[in-house]
Amino acid sequence: MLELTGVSKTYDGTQVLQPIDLHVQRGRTTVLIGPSGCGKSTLIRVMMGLIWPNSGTVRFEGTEVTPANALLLRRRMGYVIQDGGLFPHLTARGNVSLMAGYLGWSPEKVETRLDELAALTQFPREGLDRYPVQLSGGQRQRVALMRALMLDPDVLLLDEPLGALDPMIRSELQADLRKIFQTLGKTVVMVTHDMGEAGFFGDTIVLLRDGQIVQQGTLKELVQSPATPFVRQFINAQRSPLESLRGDSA
Amino acid sequence: MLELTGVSKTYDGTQVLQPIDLHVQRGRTTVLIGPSGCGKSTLIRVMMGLIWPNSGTVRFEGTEVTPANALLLRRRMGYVIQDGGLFPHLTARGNVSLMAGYLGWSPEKVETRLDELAALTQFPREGLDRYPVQLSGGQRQRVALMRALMLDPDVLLLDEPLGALDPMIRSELQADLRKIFQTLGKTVVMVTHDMGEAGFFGDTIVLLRDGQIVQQGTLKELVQSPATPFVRQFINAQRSPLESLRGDSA
Amino acid sequence: MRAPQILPALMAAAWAVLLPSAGFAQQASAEREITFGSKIFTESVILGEMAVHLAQSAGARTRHRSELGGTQVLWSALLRGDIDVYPEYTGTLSQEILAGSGVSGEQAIRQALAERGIRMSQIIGFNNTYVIGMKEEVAERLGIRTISDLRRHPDLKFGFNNEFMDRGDGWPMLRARYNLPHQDVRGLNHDLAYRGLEDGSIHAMDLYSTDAEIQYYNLRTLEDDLGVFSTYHAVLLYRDDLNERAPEVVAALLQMEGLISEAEMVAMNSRAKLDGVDERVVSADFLVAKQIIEDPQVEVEGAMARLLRNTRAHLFLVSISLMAAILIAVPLGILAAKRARLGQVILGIAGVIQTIPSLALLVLMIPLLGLGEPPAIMAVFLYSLLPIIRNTYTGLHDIPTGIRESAAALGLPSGATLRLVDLPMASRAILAGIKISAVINVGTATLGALIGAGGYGQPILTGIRRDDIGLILEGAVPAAVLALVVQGLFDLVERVLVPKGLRLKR
Amino acid sequence: MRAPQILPALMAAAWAVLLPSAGFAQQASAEREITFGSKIFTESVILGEMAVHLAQSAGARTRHRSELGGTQVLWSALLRGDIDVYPEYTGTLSQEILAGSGVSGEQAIRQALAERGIRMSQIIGFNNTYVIGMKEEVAERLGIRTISDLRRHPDLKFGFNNEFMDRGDGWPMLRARYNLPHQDVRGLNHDLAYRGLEDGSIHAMDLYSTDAEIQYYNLRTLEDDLGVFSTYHAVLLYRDDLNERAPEVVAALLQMEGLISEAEMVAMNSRAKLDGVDERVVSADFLVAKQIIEDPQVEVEGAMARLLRNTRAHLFLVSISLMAAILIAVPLGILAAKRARLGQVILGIAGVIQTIPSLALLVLMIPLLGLGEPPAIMAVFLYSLLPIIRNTYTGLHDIPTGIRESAAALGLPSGATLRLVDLPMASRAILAGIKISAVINVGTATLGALIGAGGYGQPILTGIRRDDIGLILEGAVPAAVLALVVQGLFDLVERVLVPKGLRLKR
Ligand SMILES: Nc1ncnc2c1ncn2[C@@H]1O[C@H](COP(=O)(O)OP(=O)(O)OP(=O)(O)O)[C@@H](O)[C@H]1O
Ligand SMILES: Nc1ncnc2c1ncn2[C@@H]1O[C@H](COP(=O)(O)OP(=O)(O)OP(=O)(O)O)[C@@H](O)[C@H]1O
Ligand SMILES: [Mg+2]
Ligand SMILES: [Mg+2]
Repeated sequence: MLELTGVSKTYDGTQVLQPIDLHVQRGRTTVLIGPSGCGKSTLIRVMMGLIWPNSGTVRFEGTEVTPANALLLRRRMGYVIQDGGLFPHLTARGNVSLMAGYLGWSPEKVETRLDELAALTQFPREGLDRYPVQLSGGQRQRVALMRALMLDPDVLLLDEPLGALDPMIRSELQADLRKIFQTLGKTVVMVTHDMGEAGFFGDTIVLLRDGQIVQQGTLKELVQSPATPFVRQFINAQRSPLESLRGDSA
Repeated sequence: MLELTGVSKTYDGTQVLQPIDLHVQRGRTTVLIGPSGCGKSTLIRVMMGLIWPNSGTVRFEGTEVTPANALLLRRRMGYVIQDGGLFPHLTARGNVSLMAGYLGWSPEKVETRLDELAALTQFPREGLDRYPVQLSGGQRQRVALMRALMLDPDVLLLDEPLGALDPMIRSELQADLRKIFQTLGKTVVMVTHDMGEAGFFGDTIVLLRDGQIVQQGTLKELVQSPATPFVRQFINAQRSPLESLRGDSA
Repeated sequence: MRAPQILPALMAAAWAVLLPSAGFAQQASAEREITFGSKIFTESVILGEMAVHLAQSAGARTRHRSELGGTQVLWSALLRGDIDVYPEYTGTLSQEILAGSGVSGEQAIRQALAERGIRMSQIIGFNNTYVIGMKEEVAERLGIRTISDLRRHPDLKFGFNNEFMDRGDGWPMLRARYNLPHQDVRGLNHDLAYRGLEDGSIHAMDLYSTDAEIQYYNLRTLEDDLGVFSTYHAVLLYRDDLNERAPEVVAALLQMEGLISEAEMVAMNSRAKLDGVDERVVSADFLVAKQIIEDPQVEVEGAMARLLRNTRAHLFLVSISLMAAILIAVPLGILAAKRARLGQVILGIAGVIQTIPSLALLVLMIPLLGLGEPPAIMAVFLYSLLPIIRNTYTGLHDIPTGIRESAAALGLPSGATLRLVDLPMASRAILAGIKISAVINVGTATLGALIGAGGYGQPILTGIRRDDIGLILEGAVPAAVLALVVQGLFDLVERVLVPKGLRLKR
Repeated sequence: MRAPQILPALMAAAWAVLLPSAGFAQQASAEREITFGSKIFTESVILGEMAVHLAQSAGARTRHRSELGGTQVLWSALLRGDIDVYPEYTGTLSQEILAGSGVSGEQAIRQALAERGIRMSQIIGFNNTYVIGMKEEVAERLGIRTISDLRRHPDLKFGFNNEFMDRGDGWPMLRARYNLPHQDVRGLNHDLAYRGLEDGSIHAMDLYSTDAEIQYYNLRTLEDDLGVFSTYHAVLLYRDDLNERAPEVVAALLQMEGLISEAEMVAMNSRAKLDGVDERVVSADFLVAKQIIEDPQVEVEGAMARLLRNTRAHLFLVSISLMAAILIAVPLGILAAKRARLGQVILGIAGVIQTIPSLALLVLMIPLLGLGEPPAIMAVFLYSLLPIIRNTYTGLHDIPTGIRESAAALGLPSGATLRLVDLPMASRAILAGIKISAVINVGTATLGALIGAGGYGQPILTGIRRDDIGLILEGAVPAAVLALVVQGLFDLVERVLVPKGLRLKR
């Protein structure tokens, strides 16, 4: 679906992405993990055609992404920006339905879809008419997710889409989203820092470090045959939920 | 240290905080957990004197927080805003050292402190001269954390301070921070959605739901004698890091 | 009558600059109606209105361009056929209009006029020239009837207008010819002189012989027994061709010949100027009393009505030009923000326009757009561009990168991004620009009166000419109020247009 | 010489409005020097400079207020003692200054002047009146020497200035008195008429007898054999008291009596006007050639120097008023943003100020601040306030809530928040306001010339008066350029002041 060849990116002389080859398979979920600042978000922006690589090409269904066709391709992708990126001048409803309104959806259709999404993300109905500053962090994140899902795009690029959610909503949403992705055959690229989440979603997991792919494969592969010690270290760094209790009791 | 009595808050007619009594003990770390939108950030804002409760009082070391003294009290607290809240017009360095500069710290002292904090948070040195839009999400979060720690305040109010960090940096930072909090006797209020983190830091864990305290105590108490079924459900909702693997292999 | 010289010069000048090049463009388009003119002082307006009544009584369709800028303006308008008739004074004809051609005496004047295709009526009656006035009681007591009589009372104190003190045909000549011995002669403005007469601190002052105040203060005007003051007999001037076009109207107009005595003119001036009765009513009443016409049932325009009319005219100028400015400047600002190079050009041009002095801009407009509202609107419009362009440009530039990226990520095309994201985000800045422009607009539109577009500038300029603070305020105060109202209005618009999400405080 | 009437009226008016109330305040403070005046056309300036040279040769300290607004201005300044000497024309004295007092003949004029404390020299020599000019060759070929000779050539084509066509003492009189049969007479402006003479499309045109162009185009001026044009002999007018104060200077000045012939005046005008030689040089060279004075080594101000001087004056006005505006308006904008109620008042007042017409504001300033730079700066300053205040206010309001909260959370006091957070965040909007103000400022400052503050307005007004597009452009173009430069300058300032973090695109 998405084919990156030799993509590199430099900011002010520092190489943020080394030349990267990556194939995002249709209908599968690819999870990007890696240390903070390793280039995950940059990679996603390149895939969206929001920034342009210094070298290399991105192909979407075989056609090269160019400034000329990026606009139309982007409409076939949903993107959850890392910080939400909500429009402050629009309510939650306005943010989510902006594009649908532009495409001329009927109000009923918009409402129905909004209902579905609010139910999916357990977003409180009364929050729909609040502006971003009036929402909690987790609520804002769910609005961003709803906005990305609104048009039911084939491709979803999700940059830490659930990071600000409480464990309960998060785990339910994880389950629901995975079901959706699988049954509807979505192509998904997701960034997360939660190994549980990465394992839960990831058909393929790509571990980046300093703008380079260190290893890619299933979680199992990464755990069982880490390419470098760093892979093992990274995968195992996360504290388990009730670990301290075990430590306590130990 | 911080004593909340009957604090409630209403926005546009909806009760965001029910009357709450809470005692934040000096030198201890209190962790706030609860579903998204339950009022955790609101409670922290009330403690900071950034918003004023509709009823009830907040006392800081016995003196009631009022608009008149809030300014001075705030300088004794460090606050990591949920979304970072960095000033876009200042570099990372500028953001972190703004207050120190205002208080007339010598450049050397500022530089030394910056070095310490950058080392602590594993923040890349070259990133110090970047502006917020030029930083990755996790880097921004660390800048916000450095800013809160800069003046070495007695009280720290941390609203999901590590949510956007990768597991490796996160776990190292957790360890370092806990050491600092304990050895220097900081009074900390922290919001997190990660149960591992809550258990790791929390001397006391406060579970909020719909603006009310459902239960408070150590993690052990919450796990072993949950006040309601919801408490158990909430505590156990989070997926373990390598859980899916276990499921896979099961 | 020598019209007051100093203050009106400005307006006269403006008119003089503007009129010759433009003419009254509208004239041509209107069906053949008879256009009257009058100068910008009460007596002239009364005479003009009187002529209008008479023409109407003869069935003519009329139009009165009253309160035009000065002798030169009326005279050249008459020559060009922009007006057909206006009241003039013989003294002005020989001393000013025909000055230098050395004509003197009625016959010579008539001939000189005829050569230019202009006819002159017989004199209307009164002579509006300099006179010396005293309180009736004082003059009676001292037995003073003529200026020569003053010689017998060398202790009398005189208070003269500075202009009269200085002018060759004023006090210096009077003193010389009559050999007046008086020592206590001071320069005073007219208002103070009247008061001086009342409280006895002066005994005589200079006046025009038909001044309204003669009646009000009950003054005796001393006979100019040596005849040193030139005569300023009122006459009607009209175009030769009017005789063919509308002989019956000319006949009706000529009923004014010999009709008005000095006392009657004083009474009419007094009614109009001091009692504030509309000139149309004053002149109609006079004609009715003389049984020349039947009561034409004039509708009077009160101060309120005038205010309303000026307000309407001003609002017209402001609203059209502001609307146009918004419609043009916002897109230009957008363009400037989108295309850096072009943006510099647009902002540069808008800036350069702003440096053109307003009067010059108005003058520049005339050849293109004629007189009246169109050039005024155009000029005001041009001045309104820069703040809106600049603030639109700046507002768009100030949108945070994150918001821009969000919009791009949605795949919104740039037009829709502009409409749905950029403009709402920049709305506060754009509105600030519009508010600045609106206020500048209200201010600049007062200049419209200089080229016949009406509005609050009208009373201001008339007031400056008449040295009438009240009248100046009648324009200046509503203009100021309008500026406040416009700002308030846009504050309300801001509540609607600036999205609530951008106005929220936590 | 009748100075061109229409265009200069504006400036004359402005001066007339301003002068009487203010006088030249500086005069009193300077030690007793002798002040000369001249009108705002070349010949008058040459004569004035010549008088200055003569006075200096007699050891006087002098000051030349050249290019004043018009006859009325000079005359009243002379009467008030603001100037001591100026060149005038006999025709202007009788037809304009002393008009109405019926004086005619030199003796009468002398007496009328004496009554006002003014003396008149003998005539300087030349007579600057209307003449009819033809190409020398054509006139020679047809044997035409006098105006009467024209009658013998009824087919000649005439091209007259519109003013000459219309004026009582122009073509109508000429035709009547000389009984001229010519049919092909058109209204043309002078430039076209000269060209017409050159290419033969017309044969005669009207001129003033000392016009520079007579020499340039090699024209023959036809003798007014019936003497229909009034005489305009140049004379010096000076105050009576000068005889006592500086008899030797008067004696020196009177050397001008009978000194200059028509041809000599034409030559001097031509040198000054067409060759662009400074009037001081022209007059000095003349006196040196006549062996009346020794070469005074005049330093000439070239076009560049003049541009520089105007630029300096304009920059002075603009920079001081803009600086003051920034210093006052930014704090006012901050205040407005912090205190909602007070903010409405501040914005309201700033708006109301903007509605005061600029000329009125300048006039209002005079009683408080006198003539010259201070009132000009004040007025320009006042006009610059609104855009800065409004944009500061808006910029501060536009800061996102999150940023505000961050600042509050740090515990920064409000002053520091303003300095470290609010103002940098609002800097782009504030600078946009300053840019708007700066441009308005550059434009409004051109009005400063009306009250003697100099700057680019000087050549613009002089140019309007002289109908000299070149001169107008000498002010208008640099003003426009300055507007661009100022905008460019603030674009640079923006690079420094607007934090890089706010300008970054991803
Ligand atoms: N200014 C406001 N106006 C109206 N409602 C508000 C406002 N601010 C917050 N709320 C509402 O108050 C509730 C509590 O918000 P708060 O930010 O405290 O939640 P939270 O516990 O921090 O959630 P999260 O975990 O998602 O950050 C939410 O439902 C939110 O929508
Ligand atoms: N506009 C920019 N200019 C300069 N450097 C930039 C810019 N944008 C990003 N960077 C740098 O590029 C690197 C990669 O950034 P990116 O946002 O892709 O990281 P990430 O993997 O998403 O990190 P995180 O997990 O913290 O979100 C970081 O070191 C960041 O500082
Ligand atoms: Mg990222
Ligand atoms: Mg929160």
